[in-house]
Amino acid sequence: MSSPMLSMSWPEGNRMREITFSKAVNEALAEEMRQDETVIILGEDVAEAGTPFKILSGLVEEFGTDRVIDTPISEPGFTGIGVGAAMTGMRPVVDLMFGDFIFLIMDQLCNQAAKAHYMSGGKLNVPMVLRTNMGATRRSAAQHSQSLHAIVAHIPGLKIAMPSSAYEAKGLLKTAIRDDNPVVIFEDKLMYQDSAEVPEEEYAIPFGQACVKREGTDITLIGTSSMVQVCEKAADMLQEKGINAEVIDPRTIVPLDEKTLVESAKKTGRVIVVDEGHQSFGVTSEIASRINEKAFYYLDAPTTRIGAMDVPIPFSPVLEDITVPTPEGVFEQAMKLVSGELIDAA
Amino acid sequence: MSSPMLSMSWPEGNRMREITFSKAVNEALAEEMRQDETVIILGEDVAEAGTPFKILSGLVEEFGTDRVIDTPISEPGFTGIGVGAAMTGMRPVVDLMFGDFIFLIMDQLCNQAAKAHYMSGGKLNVPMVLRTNMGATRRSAAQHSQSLHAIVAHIPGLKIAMPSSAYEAKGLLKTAIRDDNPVVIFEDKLMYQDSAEVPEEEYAIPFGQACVKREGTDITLIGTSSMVQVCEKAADMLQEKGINAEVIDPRTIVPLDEKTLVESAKKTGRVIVVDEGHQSFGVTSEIASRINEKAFYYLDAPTTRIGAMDVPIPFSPVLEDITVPTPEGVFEQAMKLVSGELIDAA
Amino acid sequence: MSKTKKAELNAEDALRMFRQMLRIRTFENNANQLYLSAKMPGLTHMYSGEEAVAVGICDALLPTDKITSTHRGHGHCVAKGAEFKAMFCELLGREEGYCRGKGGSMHIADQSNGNLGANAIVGGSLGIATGAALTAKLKKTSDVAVCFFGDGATAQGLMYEVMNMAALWNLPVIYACENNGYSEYTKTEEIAAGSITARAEAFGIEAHQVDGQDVIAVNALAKSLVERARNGEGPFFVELMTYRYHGHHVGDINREYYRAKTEEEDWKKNRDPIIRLRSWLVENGHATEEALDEINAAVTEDAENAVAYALNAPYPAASEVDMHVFTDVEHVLA
Amino acid sequence: MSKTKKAELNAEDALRMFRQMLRIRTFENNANQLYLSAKMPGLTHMYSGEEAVAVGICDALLPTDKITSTHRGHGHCVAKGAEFKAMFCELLGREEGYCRGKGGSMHIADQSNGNLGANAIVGGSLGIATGAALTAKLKKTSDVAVCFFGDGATAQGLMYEVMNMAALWNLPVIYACENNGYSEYTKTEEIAAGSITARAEAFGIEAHQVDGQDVIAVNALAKSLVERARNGEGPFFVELMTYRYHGHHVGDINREYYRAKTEEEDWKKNRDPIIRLRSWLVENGHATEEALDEINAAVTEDAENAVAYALNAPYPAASEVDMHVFTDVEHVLA
Ligand SMILES: Cc1ncc(C[n+]2csc(CCOP(=O)(O)OP(=O)(O)O)c2C)c(N)n1
Ligand SMILES: Cc1ncc(C[n+]2csc(CCOP(=O)(O)OP(=O)(O)O)c2C)c(N)n1
Ligand SMILES: [Mg+2]
Ligand SMILES: [Mg+2]
Repeated sequence: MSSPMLSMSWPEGNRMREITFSKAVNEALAEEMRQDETVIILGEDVAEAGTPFKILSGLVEEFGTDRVIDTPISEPGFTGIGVGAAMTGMRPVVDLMFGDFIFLIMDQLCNQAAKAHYMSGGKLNVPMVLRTNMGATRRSAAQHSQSLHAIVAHIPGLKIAMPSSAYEAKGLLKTAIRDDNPVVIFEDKLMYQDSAEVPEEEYAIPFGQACVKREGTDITLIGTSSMVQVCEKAADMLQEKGINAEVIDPRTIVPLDEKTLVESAKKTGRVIVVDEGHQSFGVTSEIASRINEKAFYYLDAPTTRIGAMDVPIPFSPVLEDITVPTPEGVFEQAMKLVSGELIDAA
Repeated sequence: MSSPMLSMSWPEGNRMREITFSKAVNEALAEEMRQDETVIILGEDVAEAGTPFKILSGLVEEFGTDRVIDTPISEPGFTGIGVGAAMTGMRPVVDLMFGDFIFLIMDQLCNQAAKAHYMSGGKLNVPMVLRTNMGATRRSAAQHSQSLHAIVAHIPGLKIAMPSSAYEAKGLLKTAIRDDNPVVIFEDKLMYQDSAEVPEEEYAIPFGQACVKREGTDITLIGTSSMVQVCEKAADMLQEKGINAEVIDPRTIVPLDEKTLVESAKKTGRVIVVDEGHQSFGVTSEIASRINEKAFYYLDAPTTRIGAMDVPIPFSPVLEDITVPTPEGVFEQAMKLVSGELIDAA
Repeated sequence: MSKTKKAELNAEDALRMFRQMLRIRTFENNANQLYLSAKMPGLTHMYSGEEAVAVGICDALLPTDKITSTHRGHGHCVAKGAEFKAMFCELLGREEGYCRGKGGSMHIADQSNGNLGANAIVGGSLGIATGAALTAKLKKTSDVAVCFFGDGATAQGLMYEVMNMAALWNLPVIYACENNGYSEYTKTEEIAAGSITARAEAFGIEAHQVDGQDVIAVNALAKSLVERARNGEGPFFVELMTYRYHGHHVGDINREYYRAKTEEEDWKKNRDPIIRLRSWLVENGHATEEALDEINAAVTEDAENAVAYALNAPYPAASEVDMHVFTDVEHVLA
Repeated sequence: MSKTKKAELNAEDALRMFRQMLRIRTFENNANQLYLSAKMPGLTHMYSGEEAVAVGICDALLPTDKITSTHRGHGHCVAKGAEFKAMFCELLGREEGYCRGKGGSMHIADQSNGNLGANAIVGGSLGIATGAALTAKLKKTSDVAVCFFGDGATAQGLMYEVMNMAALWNLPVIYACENNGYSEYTKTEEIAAGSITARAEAFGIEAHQVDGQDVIAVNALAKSLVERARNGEGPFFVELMTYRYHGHHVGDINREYYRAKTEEEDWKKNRDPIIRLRSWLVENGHATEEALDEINAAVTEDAENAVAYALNAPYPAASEVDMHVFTDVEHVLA
């Protein structure tokens, strides 16, 4: 798809350092804004406050209020303004404070931004990035905890990135900003303070290239966003039982690197797909379906899915914690698949 | 789930007559409005104009402008008003002129209506029906042709009905109106003038009960809405080749009658799921995944999916017609599955 | 404060409102403590400083009248008649909370008193309140609906959509805009062009601006508008000039970059709604300082007991997680 | 019509606008015929009757200025400089259409002349136009953006959201509300409470109401506002009182239940913008009847040729179906 800036592994001789996810996002924005003065940020409390998550701190000081623009609480309005600015030569990064508010901007995102290039027969471009977040267990209840990437992934014309660590957060955001198409990037807000190794040098991560986080032979665990860590922890637990799990991060769900996923499925014969969106009619269904279609005769067990429970997200911690996928849940499911226990069920 | 009024087959001695889908919707509304004065209709041009599709003709004359209420072009506003009216004792049927406008009301539908019962710990109810439509090939281009049921099916708290003929249109809408939960009903606008047999007597169709439209042994074709007809036509073509297809209409995708679908899959060993929403991250993925999970060891071939192409819907008839599933496409896919041709692919 | 209006208020009503304002302040102080001592899950938005708004308006309502509330919803909840125990239980995610612990601070509501919910979507309940007013009109119940929302919510297009319909259909709804000068970390003048009341007036809606720190003025206005709305003269719009004492939420501690401490001190010292009503009660001989202190002590004790109770109250059972998704399905994932 | 304003207009400008209005009317008559003879796929919304609005405004713009248009978009498209051939090709779904046949009537636009698209979502382009104005301000291009929308679109909350931001940020955008008295089958007074211009004024936006059947008045106002917007005095709001001659769309034939024939006749006979400009041109000696008839004949011929051309133009290849989903992927389903 879009021309990769760098391959999946970092270039030789790159100095690395640990930075937080939040800092990685900040760096990506600052670097792109330095290189391209058409890059602007639009959103609520993005300037002096640097967002409630303090991710954008320092940007308004460097780039001024003409480029880091505080808006009123008008999500449909400022998204629409972003679309129009993008059509006429800017590269707006629209900041949506909570992923749950995507419901407010669906028309501007899905009827306008996603379709303008097609409806104009290729004449209009909308190089806009919508940066937003996802993730439960912050005790923020049903309207501030959703992971709604599946619903936008369903709409042709949008690219969807889901970084799983600081490294991906920076590299995918830089690619998103340079992309001439509307891109939605979902950051797990629970990961903002997590650190990871990130190169000192500039890099970008191409869209549509999954990353094999850990190689394995017995079962494939596919995880998006923070579910990559959940899968890695489950893989550790499986290792202790002598089961060798492969962990894959698709990194972008549109475009989806079907090839890497299918090849892994063919190799291991067993797959679990883990995603923090609601399970039904979600991302896990799509990935599982593609694997079943393309690797069916190699599979020893049905591809199974673990998403968030199909319930609104409850406030009470005792309830909220059981709605999201956990390493234990993935481990148990993997054990069932490997032991053939699911044969009875199916 | 909700208490069935009638079983799937019509009661003995019922007189039947042919009426259009549009008339069936009109009758459902009129009957329910006569029985329950809390039922009201809210939407654009629903009163004197009877909607642009003329579906509601006659209702304002019978029930007056207090119950058939013309609104300004304020989809989020009148949906929100519907939610509030539903919470306080009315049963509003909110009329959304085109399914594509659902993007405008996602917050009111998915953050408010869908979650109010849960967030209030069961104290608030939202007995609202959102009646809208779906379906391409009317030469209405990308913003008036979408089939967006998958995105709302992803949100817990909403029930989703997809009538496949006049009979279901009436029976499901009556159940929807009596349901104490928010229900979204998607009518294929291409079917409004199609006729079918509908009982003279009152009936309602329970949610969560699939209808086996045609029994068969060799392959299962699952179709939603007008895709039921597409599947039936494909089944006719298959019959000529000596292949005996079972055709199933889930009728509601939330709740989904998984049992009937899985049992059929176990019986035939081959399944195609057909739906007019975009294929990726859509309804076909969910249904295929559930079948693969629950019937895996009975399947002779991967469950495959046929959705609308993953492109915005083009205006030009020569392009538009190839974006939607056709009987020929389903037939060809079925032949591949039956002949084992897909083994190479997978 | 207008002398005439105040004179009209009888001691009983004033004392009731005094107590309700104190209850809100006390609730919030306890909630803040629960946060600071890490006993409360998540964050919460304090209503302290804005008590006269909720109390002045809700005191003019009947229990059957409806309100909708916001992310800053504890004050409306108390003012509309809720009890501390079920409120603290909700805040702490316990089963005995008004929402069985499923809603938390941002969805807290005593539904049986006509509170249709706090709402975590800014402006999200404007349609709901207007819909409740539509019900009142169609069912001829003579209920009134009040929609509380902040100055920030005036930037949401939904407000204009529903005001238009409310005006066209003469609905018994009162839009109560709590203008506390800020939305999150931004001053109102930076996010609101023109005049907020003029926006309502442009739809043909009668609009008022009132000192939101003067409970007597708020209540007098509310009483007259509620009465008129009941008689079919609605809708109305009220902009209430007020102030939040705490940060945007309990975690917003270092806030001098957007708001001066002196400004906060000025509002707290010179315009506090509780202090002002207290003086008025004493000056007019409606109550002694001692009597008011006793009310305070009773409220404090009530709150402390409720907190203690809630801290020990049981969490919902895990099996609750898939209940209440639908009205007619016991466990949706069973 | 204001005499002074008219006097200021020179013959050349007036003739150009006359021709453009005729071109719109002629385009629409041909489009309607294509519908009636079942040669056009789908439906379309006629701009006939409203020509002075699009032409009066677009004549005040440079090709680099931006506009956004509506479901009733042929008029804006012509007025902003489009050619008949590519327009008819689009209407008929042919490859040579402005959008390669992918957009059709509701998305028609000559993008190279600054038309950012017709839009099938009522009010859907209000943000886009405002965003184009933001670009102009940030890039200091001195471009102006004009957002065309109907009276019905004033019910969309988005309008208030973007007007607020345009006002706060002083954007060079002109909101042009085409008030043709109806949205679909409903009279404007039934769906719009209060005053439309007052709504803009409440946000501090200078608002004007103008006779939309008087192209000279429209153009004079537009020239002055465009000039001022270029100088950083924007935004502005204009309500243009106009009328559509046809039904809501070409299929809306029996419409007496919502609109009297006599009303239609009155507008056509007594307020037609083309007839009015024609009289003015002749009365002021700027053109003879014959010269104007010649323009008419030339425009008619141009349209007929374009229709004939379009009817025989090729459809896009089937392989186009998955092109232009993304800028950087040739065939997304390959
Ligand atoms: C639609 C939406 N956008 C943004 C937010 C995040 N947010 C929560 S409160 C708030 C400020 C609200 O300001 P105002 O309406 O004035 O209420 P206040 O907090 O001052 O009481 C914001 C932006 C939200 N909850 N919902
Ligand atoms: C969001 C949305 N709601 C409803 C419609 C259906 N619709 C198309 S045109 C129209 C009326 C528009 O009225 P107005 O804005 O006055 O424009 P006019 O047709 O009079 O030019 C409606 C309701 C739509 N296209 N988009
Ligand atoms: Mg505020
Ligand atoms: Mg109109």
